[in-house]
Amino acid sequence: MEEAANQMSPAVLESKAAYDIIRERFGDAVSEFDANPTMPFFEVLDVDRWVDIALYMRDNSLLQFNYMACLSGMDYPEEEKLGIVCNLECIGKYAHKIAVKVKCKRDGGSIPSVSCVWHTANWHEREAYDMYGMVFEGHPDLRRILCPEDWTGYPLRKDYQVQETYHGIKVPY
Amino acid sequence: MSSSPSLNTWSDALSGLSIGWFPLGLVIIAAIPLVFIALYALTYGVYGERKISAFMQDRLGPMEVGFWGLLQTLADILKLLQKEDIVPKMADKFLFVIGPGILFVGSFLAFAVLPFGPAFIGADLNVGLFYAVGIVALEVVGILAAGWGSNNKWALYGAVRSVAQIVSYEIPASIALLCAAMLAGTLSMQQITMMQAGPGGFMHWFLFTNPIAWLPFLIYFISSLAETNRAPFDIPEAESELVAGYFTEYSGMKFAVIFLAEYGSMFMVSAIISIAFLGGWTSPLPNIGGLELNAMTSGPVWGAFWIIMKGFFFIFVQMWLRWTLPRLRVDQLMYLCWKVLTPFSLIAFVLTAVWVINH
Amino acid sequence: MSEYFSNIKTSATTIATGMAITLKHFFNAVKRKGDAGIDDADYFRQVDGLCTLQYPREAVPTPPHGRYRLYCHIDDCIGCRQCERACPVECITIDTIKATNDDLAACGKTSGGQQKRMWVPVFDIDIAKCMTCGICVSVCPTECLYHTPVADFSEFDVKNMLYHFGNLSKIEAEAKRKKLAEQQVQAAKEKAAAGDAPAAKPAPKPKPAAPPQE
Amino acid sequence: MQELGKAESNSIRITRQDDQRVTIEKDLDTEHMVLSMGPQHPSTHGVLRLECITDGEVIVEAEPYLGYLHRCFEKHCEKIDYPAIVPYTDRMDYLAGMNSELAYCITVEKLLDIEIPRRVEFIRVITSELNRIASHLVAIGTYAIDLGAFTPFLFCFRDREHIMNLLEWISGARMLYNYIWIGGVAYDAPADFKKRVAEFVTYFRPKAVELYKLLTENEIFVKRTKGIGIMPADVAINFAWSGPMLRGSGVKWDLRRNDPYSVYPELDFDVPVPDGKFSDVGDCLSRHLVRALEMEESLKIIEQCLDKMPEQQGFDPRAVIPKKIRPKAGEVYGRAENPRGELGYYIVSDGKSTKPVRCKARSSCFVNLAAMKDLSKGQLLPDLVAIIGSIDIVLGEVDR
Repeated sequence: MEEAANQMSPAVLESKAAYDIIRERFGDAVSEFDANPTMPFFEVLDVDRWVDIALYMRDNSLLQFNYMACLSGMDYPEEEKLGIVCNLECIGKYAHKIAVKVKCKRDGGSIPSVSCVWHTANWHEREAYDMYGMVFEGHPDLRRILCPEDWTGYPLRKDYQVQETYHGIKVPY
Repeated sequence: MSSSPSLNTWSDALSGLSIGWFPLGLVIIAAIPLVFIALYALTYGVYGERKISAFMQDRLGPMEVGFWGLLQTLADILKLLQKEDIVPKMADKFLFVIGPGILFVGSFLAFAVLPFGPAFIGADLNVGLFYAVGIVALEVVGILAAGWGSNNKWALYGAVRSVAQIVSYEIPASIALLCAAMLAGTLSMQQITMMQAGPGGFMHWFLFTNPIAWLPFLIYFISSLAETNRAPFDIPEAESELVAGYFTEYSGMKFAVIFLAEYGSMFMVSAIISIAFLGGWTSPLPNIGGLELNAMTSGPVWGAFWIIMKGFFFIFVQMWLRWTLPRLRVDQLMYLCWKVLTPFSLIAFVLTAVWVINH
Repeated sequence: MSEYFSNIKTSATTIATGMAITLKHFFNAVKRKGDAGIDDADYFRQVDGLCTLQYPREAVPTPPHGRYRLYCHIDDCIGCRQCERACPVECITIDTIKATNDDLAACGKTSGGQQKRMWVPVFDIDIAKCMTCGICVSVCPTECLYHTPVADFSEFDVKNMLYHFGNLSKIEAEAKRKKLAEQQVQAAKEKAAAGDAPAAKPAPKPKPAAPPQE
Repeated sequence: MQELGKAESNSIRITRQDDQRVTIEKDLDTEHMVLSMGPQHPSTHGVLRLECITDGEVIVEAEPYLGYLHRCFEKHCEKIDYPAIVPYTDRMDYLAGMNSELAYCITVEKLLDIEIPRRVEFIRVITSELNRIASHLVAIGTYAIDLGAFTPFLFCFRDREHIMNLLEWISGARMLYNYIWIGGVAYDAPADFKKRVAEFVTYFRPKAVELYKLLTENEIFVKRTKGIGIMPADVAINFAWSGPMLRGSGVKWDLRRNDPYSVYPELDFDVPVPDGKFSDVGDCLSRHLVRALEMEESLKIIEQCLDKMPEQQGFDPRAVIPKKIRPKAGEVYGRAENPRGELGYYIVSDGKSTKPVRCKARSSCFVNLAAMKDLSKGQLLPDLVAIIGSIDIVLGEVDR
């Protein structure tokens, strides 16, 4: 473990330190820290506590993850899950950043919305819903954003079959 | 007026010309300004605008039709004539059709009282200035009719803004013109011009005889921009906000008519300001000693030349401003009118009155 | 009150500054920038004055490797299909027929001296789809694909945007295909008969390669 | 006096006077109007549609509708090889293609873990900074045109033309370059390139000053933008604004400084942040000002790069490009400072395929635009135009 920590780059170590604080507070609700060099992340195992974790991460004076750089939807077909990946970081006091993964069931799964924590998540979550179809509970305005309102299917799912026609227009090109 | 006798014989001769019972000369006298305006507005106003804007923006402008694109506007008019005349289905057809007509008539009616020379004047009314200011207000009706009749939200916005703007700016404009009227002691356009004629050329113009006249001059110029919907006051047709303002729905010849009305009224206000403050058709050149420059450059043809030149100068300034400045916001426009121009025009009015009394 | 007057003053001065700038440009309109290309030494010679050109008559010259219209010099194509695979928009369609050994001479060599082993009866570039990214050019091993500096190639019919570069006509392609099939059948027979003896075939008659279609 | 009731949001009031008379007061009937602004509107910068609920000229609410230019970038990426994605990134932010490519390439290079030749790094920085100037010129020019000033727009385009020529010279294309490749660049810079770029810098400096005098200092322009659409710094961070937008709100945050990539750590440049003297911090004018000042910083960067760029005869810029790009399994979030803000790519590789499993583009405009609804509340219609203009959206990037 010591050796592994020594090999980590300073940026990853910072993320690790931030993770340790979260782990201390939330214990088993979050997974082990994945200390890969390109994008260190942890996963939220207890999905219901995701908003609490998000709030804690934003408001704790030692964490202050006030900037959500990105929220991407993801499809994990082999795990039968959909998920989101949030890239969080702090603007101002600290320079640490970390990624958080939240996963839900593939069919009818839902993830609590963090658009109340980071306003920017609003549109990102709409986009994730648009592309993957997971529901964000508590989202103020969960509509499709890039695709037309009446589009069928969720295009970025790996098993997506494109519809044949849309309003009489042939879709597959 | 040294040239008056010859002038009068010239114009008398012309007005006496007739074919049988038909007073051809009178018709010609009345028609000359209109023909000029039509020619100007149709071709060279628009062409000038395009070329001036192009040169200010390091562009070439129209180059293809005719030498240096001189016939471009004619080509455009031809194109517009050929276009289908579209009336939107949901539009109020009567208002939609009558709108551009009122606009056009409104902007060209004022030309009746503009003296284009000692003899070229449609009607030398003794209330010429009053008439000119009043008839411009007719445009408001046209704009409102066009905007409301289009049944388009953008057009409605444009029309409402335009009405608010034109009606507001009438006030400083009229007060500023009143200063000129006070200096001249008459409302007749021709007489106002006569008052500013003399061997000294530009020395007799109100702008230079009077130490305060620059203020009403400036105020009227700014207000006239607003009244003709020119930048920076082109809020009613604010392209980037309201698509095209009150003429969003117009196409073809109706659009051309609105366009021509705009250029017509541009020239009209330029002519009014030249008459009120810059001596109208009088020559700017003074007699210097034995060199009788003023006498040499006065006369009916010269008169028309000078007023057209003065008009063109102001049109150039209007275009120059348009291609330099951003657009004001609606509330800033009103601020400028009610809190800057109107108080200053009242001050100018009082000062002019004091000056007139003391002289 | 002082703010009121200072506002008027700044407005007047800034407007005057702006008008001075535009007037300067107005008077500079007697000069023109000209059509110097970017690789001309005196490209920045004339910085004031009019900068637009009257396009069909005056044009800025295109720089050396400007990417405009994709062109295939089919004589050099070895039918490796790398461009077809690399193209992100799938605008290249290639069909190849393996040249029989006796045809190799007729198939010819590339200008680089490489022996061509494929007939390319179909080499279509849908120039309407092409996004001139140049990836195909970069993967082409014989540099037979390149961009020409033709910028204007609009067409009234979108079908005309499909450029055919193939070097065989349909009938010829059919003949070649048949021949190849026959030979393969024969080779298979021989193989079955004589274990893995190398397939050496007699040459019937060489066919001249069709001129590339523009 | 006793109030008995109200109806229709206070427009009708029923009150009982002291002398037991019941009066019914009714305000002038007004209705909100729904105004659909766009997708074809001169100042929505493309095909953004805003559904404005207006009360006269006042915007009660403006809801943006996107997707008119959605070209399935992310879906495409899952179907094509890593290098073939580069031309698609051009088409996202088509005004700053080089920067988009750079962001994508450094992300994939992070995943591949390869070392880039120094000369390539400098070429990349020069081209992307040139492109940043070009992009800011368009931003400023179109902002001017939104506010009714036509001439600055054409001056901007005149200067941008030179940049386009320079970039065409080096890359072969004027807007959609496909020049920065994973592991290198497509071509080496032409022999005279450095000289011409230096000439451009000397040419552009006075033109930028002229533009500043003509537009930014103009009182009407200042009046139109100062104090409009104010975004406080903490809200801006919460909205994850980035780039000139965030800096306009007074946060000194520039990825070139705060999350350095390429050779930026070696270069000396400022991150301009409005000081609140000329503009109110966080308003449209601040954002415009940041862009105007950033052009000068970009010029500085370019000058330094020209000095530092190593000269190599017969340099092969494609030398370290891997033959087959197949990154090891993993995921990465890489980003770069685009003219419009943080452009990030979240790329997941499964280690087997030459195609990404997932490639999400975190486009700066998309995120910046999300604040539109809150910014436009209670503003006038002309201010709405000023706000959209100051966000400087490129719909290609918003809709992807």
